[in-house]
Amino acid sequence: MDLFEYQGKELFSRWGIPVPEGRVVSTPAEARQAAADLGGKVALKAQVATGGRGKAGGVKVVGTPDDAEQAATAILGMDIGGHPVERLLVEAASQIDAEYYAAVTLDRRAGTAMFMVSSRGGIEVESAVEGSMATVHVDPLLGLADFQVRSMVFGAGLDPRARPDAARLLPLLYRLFVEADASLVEVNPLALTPDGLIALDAKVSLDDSALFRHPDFASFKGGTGRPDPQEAMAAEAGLNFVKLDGDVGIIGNGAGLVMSTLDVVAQAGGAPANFLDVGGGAGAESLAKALEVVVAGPAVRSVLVNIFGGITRCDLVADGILEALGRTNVEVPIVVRLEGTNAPEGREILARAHHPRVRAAAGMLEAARQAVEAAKS
Amino acid sequence: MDLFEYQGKELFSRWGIPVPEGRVVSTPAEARQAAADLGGKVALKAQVATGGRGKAGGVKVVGTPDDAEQAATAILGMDIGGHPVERLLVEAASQIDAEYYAAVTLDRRAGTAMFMVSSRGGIEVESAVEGSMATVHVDPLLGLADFQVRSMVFGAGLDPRARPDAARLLPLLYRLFVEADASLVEVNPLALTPDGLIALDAKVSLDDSALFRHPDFASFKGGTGRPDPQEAMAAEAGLNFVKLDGDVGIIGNGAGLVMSTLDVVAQAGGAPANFLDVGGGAGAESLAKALEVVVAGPAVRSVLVNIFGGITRCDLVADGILEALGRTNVEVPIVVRLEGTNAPEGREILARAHHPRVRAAAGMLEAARQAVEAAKS
Amino acid sequence: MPILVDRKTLVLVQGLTGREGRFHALRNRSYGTQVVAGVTPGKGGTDVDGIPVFDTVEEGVAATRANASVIFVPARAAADAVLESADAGVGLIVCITEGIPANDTARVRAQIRRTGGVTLIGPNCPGVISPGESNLGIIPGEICIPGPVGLVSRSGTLTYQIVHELTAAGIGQSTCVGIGGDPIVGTGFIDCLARFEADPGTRAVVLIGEIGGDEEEQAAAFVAQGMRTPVVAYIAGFTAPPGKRMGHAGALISGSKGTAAAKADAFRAAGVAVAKNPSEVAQLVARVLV
Amino acid sequence: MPILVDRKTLVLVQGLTGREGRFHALRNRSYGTQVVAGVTPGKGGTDVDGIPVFDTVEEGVAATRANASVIFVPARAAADAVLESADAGVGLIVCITEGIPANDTARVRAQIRRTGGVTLIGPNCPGVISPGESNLGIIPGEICIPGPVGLVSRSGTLTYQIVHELTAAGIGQSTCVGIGGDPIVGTGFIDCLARFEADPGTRAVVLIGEIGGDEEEQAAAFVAQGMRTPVVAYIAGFTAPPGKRMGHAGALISGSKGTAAAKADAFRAAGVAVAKNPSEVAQLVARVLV
Repeated sequence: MDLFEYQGKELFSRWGIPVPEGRVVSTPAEARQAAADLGGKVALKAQVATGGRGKAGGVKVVGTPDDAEQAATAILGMDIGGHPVERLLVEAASQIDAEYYAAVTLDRRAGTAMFMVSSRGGIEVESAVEGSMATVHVDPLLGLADFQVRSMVFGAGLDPRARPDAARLLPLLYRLFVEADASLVEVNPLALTPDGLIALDAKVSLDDSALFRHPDFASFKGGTGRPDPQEAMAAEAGLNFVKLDGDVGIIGNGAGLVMSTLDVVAQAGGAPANFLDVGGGAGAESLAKALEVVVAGPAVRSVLVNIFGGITRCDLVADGILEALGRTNVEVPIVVRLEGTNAPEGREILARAHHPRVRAAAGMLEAARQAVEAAKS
Repeated sequence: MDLFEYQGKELFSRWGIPVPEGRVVSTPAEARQAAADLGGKVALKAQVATGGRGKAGGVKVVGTPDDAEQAATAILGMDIGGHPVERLLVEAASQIDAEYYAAVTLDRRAGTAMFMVSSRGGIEVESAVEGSMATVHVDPLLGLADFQVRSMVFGAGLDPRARPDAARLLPLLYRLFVEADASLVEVNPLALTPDGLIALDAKVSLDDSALFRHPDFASFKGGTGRPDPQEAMAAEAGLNFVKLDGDVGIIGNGAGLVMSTLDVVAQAGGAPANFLDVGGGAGAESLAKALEVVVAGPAVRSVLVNIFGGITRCDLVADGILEALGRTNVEVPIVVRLEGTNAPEGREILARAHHPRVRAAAGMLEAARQAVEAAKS
Repeated sequence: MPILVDRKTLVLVQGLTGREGRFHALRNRSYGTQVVAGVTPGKGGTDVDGIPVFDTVEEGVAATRANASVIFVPARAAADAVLESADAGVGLIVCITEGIPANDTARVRAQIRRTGGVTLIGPNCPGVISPGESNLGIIPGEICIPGPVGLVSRSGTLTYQIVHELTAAGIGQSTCVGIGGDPIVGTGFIDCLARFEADPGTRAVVLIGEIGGDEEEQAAAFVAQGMRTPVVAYIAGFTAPPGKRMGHAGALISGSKGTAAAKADAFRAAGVAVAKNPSEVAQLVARVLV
Repeated sequence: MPILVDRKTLVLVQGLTGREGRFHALRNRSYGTQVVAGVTPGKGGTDVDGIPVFDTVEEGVAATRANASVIFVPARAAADAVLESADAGVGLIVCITEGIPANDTARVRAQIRRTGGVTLIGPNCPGVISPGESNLGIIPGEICIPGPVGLVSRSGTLTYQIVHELTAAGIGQSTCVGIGGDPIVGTGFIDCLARFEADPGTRAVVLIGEIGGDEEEQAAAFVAQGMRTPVVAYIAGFTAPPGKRMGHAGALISGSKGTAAAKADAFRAAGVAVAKNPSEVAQLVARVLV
């Protein structure tokens, strides 16, 4: 789960990492009030779950509440990389003497957290990646050792004035990473101000698999006001769903098989409308829900169901498809390819039903070809 | 630092380990009031820093506040193994279905904490040590793993009713051990009651070396009202001092050398009055203080100063001895043996001073012989 | 000759009395796997269709000399289950469980590497099968036949699809290893490639990768460094958009890193044949086996 | 031939700019020890009487190829200092610092054993000297002469006393190792005995023990298991009462465990000569050297 900046900063505060005083607002009037509360000179920052908001004009520094209201009017409702701006973070502006970069992320190769610090933060960080980045791998059993912190502080060449704060804050970032089960904690810039180091931005991704032990993080979900209705349906049904921009709906069991199905559909000249993995051992009801989710996509012109039965039984898949067709009005053709456990039974069930929308296909490639053709016709 | 039961239970409570409701009292009237507050049926337990209080009559279970007052009168002031009873812990009595034993200690050989659980607690634990004790070594980097807890719970054969509580409490004991920097955490008995597991006793020793990171533990010091005046003097001067029951006062530098000095004094037919290590690099003032501490022992009839100079300079040692003699009235002879760094200078200083109490000796054995002889004359 | 597991492997199932554990353990046993013990704390002394259940792995190993374990316990208990088997001296641990927090896996992996002598497959994997010998996990045994092709994959059903097509083409498998779809796994592609390379019974290897990380790129470098057994690769996820997690916790393109195209390119540069789609894998394997 | 350190050992001093670090490092250098670097965070770029100071051990090792370190930093930073040297690839770490919490030492010891290739002497020890070659720590070099006797001890000044008497008797030392007086130390008696046993230049070993723990009993068992180099033991603390910590954190008789008598008995049972007092050590050594 990728958090908004303001959510990330909420975690920072909880873990004792200093952030500017700020308010989350969703109207220009609130922005004016927030600016007034914070002393006039503030930064307004679009809260969107994507990068590049600075270039897109989603960040403004203003000197008065009036200007804050005006800037908020301009930014709210803006579209940044397909994400509508619904909230702003209004923060007291800081006097910045230097901009650093600090991040903890998971190094898959090493199998451990990797901590990176650079004395060139802010927009310079891209160029710094190759050069002045001080990096340590953190042993998951030992934790971040003090000498590793010193190695980064001295290695990155931070200003001596920043050292005491850095020695205190970097361990807190690591603690946040571990204790909140994050997969990424990034601060850019970590600003050196007359009051010490302060996190001016916060990028935090949480490990979805660990949310069970952080019930308090549930509030971070649905940070945007308008979730996609299809995604909401899928989430409710416990289905792994990613929306794409094509017209061939895809249902399969197993992430790799579904990705591969998207690929063969693309190779056949089609454009997948989604990724949907019903998971292992899916029964009729899961399949029925999956079909309902997929056909809810307005652009969908055909659906490809590609199942390789292992734990999943193809007869139940067939039942599920028919069930969904019985309770939902499906207008588009459904190409079904069943293989593996009870595949003959499943095919037989579908054949007997003689449903006008359902077409059986033999093999993935053939199924993809048919689904693409159906979407185009 | 060995804690009293009530101090150990204070830590138990802080770490979430259940203990009976109780009050610390120092008069029979307080004991009566405490018993009344706790519902009448209570246990009264002498708070002494030694074992065997049960056999000595230092523990009583009574049914009424009257009986509590009477029992308190009997126990308070009692002498248990040389320790006068100044405080009682009055606790609500529990209904005990089974008595278990649990302890975390440092296994020097393994270099890790060792966790022991037995289903035979209370007075039976001695016989259980060889038999039904389930033991795991805890990896200091990994911590106590859940499977190790299960291994102890099943291995010790705890009552199935106790399992859920044990699975919750044993990790808390380990957390206490690590987080409080204990060298011993022992619960005997860990009682199974209708309300679950509860720690009826608590034996906690803290690692003196780690007290710097536990400023809140300072209140545990001086748990007894009357510290030994000699020990208090030594503690104030930062000297390593242990009181013994002989008449030859001992001062040396380095724990091993002082222990060895005690031994040769004993071999020479004497009885050491104390262990006193002035530590490495001691100067004149340390030596002067050390001498003052040792001669404050009323039984002391001679003093042996045995110094092997390394970082410690023997000339400063000589200065210190003379300084102490100048400001304190020393009645007993002082045998001084100096070797190592600046030993000739030190001997010269003493020889020139011609102090009537000071006698130089060559070699440890000769020094011990002289000191013993002086004590006997 | 298979790698990792064979007919002599003695298997203990952690979570045997659960729905999934029971179902698959009995399926594995039907396949011929020697499932000798199960572990469920508190159910020691019972049995599942004749398989004795113990409270702890230690007891199970002491009683049955099990040398491999398969883990079906829930995600929140799975990391501990791995540690338990490792501590009890089990040499091969196959962790099927999905949804283990990455921090937990990182700790387990560090601990296992530290003590040595333990191979962890997974987590979030379908298991390991040596066709005709032994099956540990959830791979459907009936789609496999014994033969000279080793297979290693981050995926589950995609693997079945490809094995199915190999079998349909008459090409048998020495061992199929699902290494798991998480960002951190106990055993990676390279370790499996090295084992297949050392196995005289494996004459070709199929590697099935997907988006995310750079494990495939590393595997390509390993092949380029002198692996002699021919390798055929297939990569899923050419159509996956950046920044979206595709089902597997590890299947994520971060910025421009971890794309299927980059992985396929790395394999081609290493001289590895890359199949365009799952069906083509069997054709390419048939070609290298000639 | 010495063990652990010799004239080629390149020494880095952690805490060089502190009072103790500076004093002993310069003394060690005067003795002939190659003290090539110091480390004090924030003082990188300065020097102590010509010895360059670095901010981190990593930098110091990179610049000077130091292969041993001596630690004089305060107790609350000492465990981290050990880890820093180990991480930087320093093979021998001598930790003089006293008063490190046992939990910290336990963690450090576990970490060092896990990574391997590092020998930690101490903490709370006087150091290691190979007379005429190199001196790391606070043992007064002037009391030693080169020769055939290895010495290993949990104590400081008691060691000096015994070395002094050996030297006075004309008996030189190959290496003297103070392993430290804490309950948990990096290197124990047995490891040192094994090194002396393997050293052709060591013809006899003096072992100086004290009350607490069972390290001496283990050492006696090691000798009994076939050590050929003769050993002379001395144990301090026959007069120590149970339950009282005698200066050293590790010098404590718990109940009836860890008494000097038990240790002396164990040595005698292993055929080791046990000296009655420090002076007798030299006599017994002279006898076994004949």
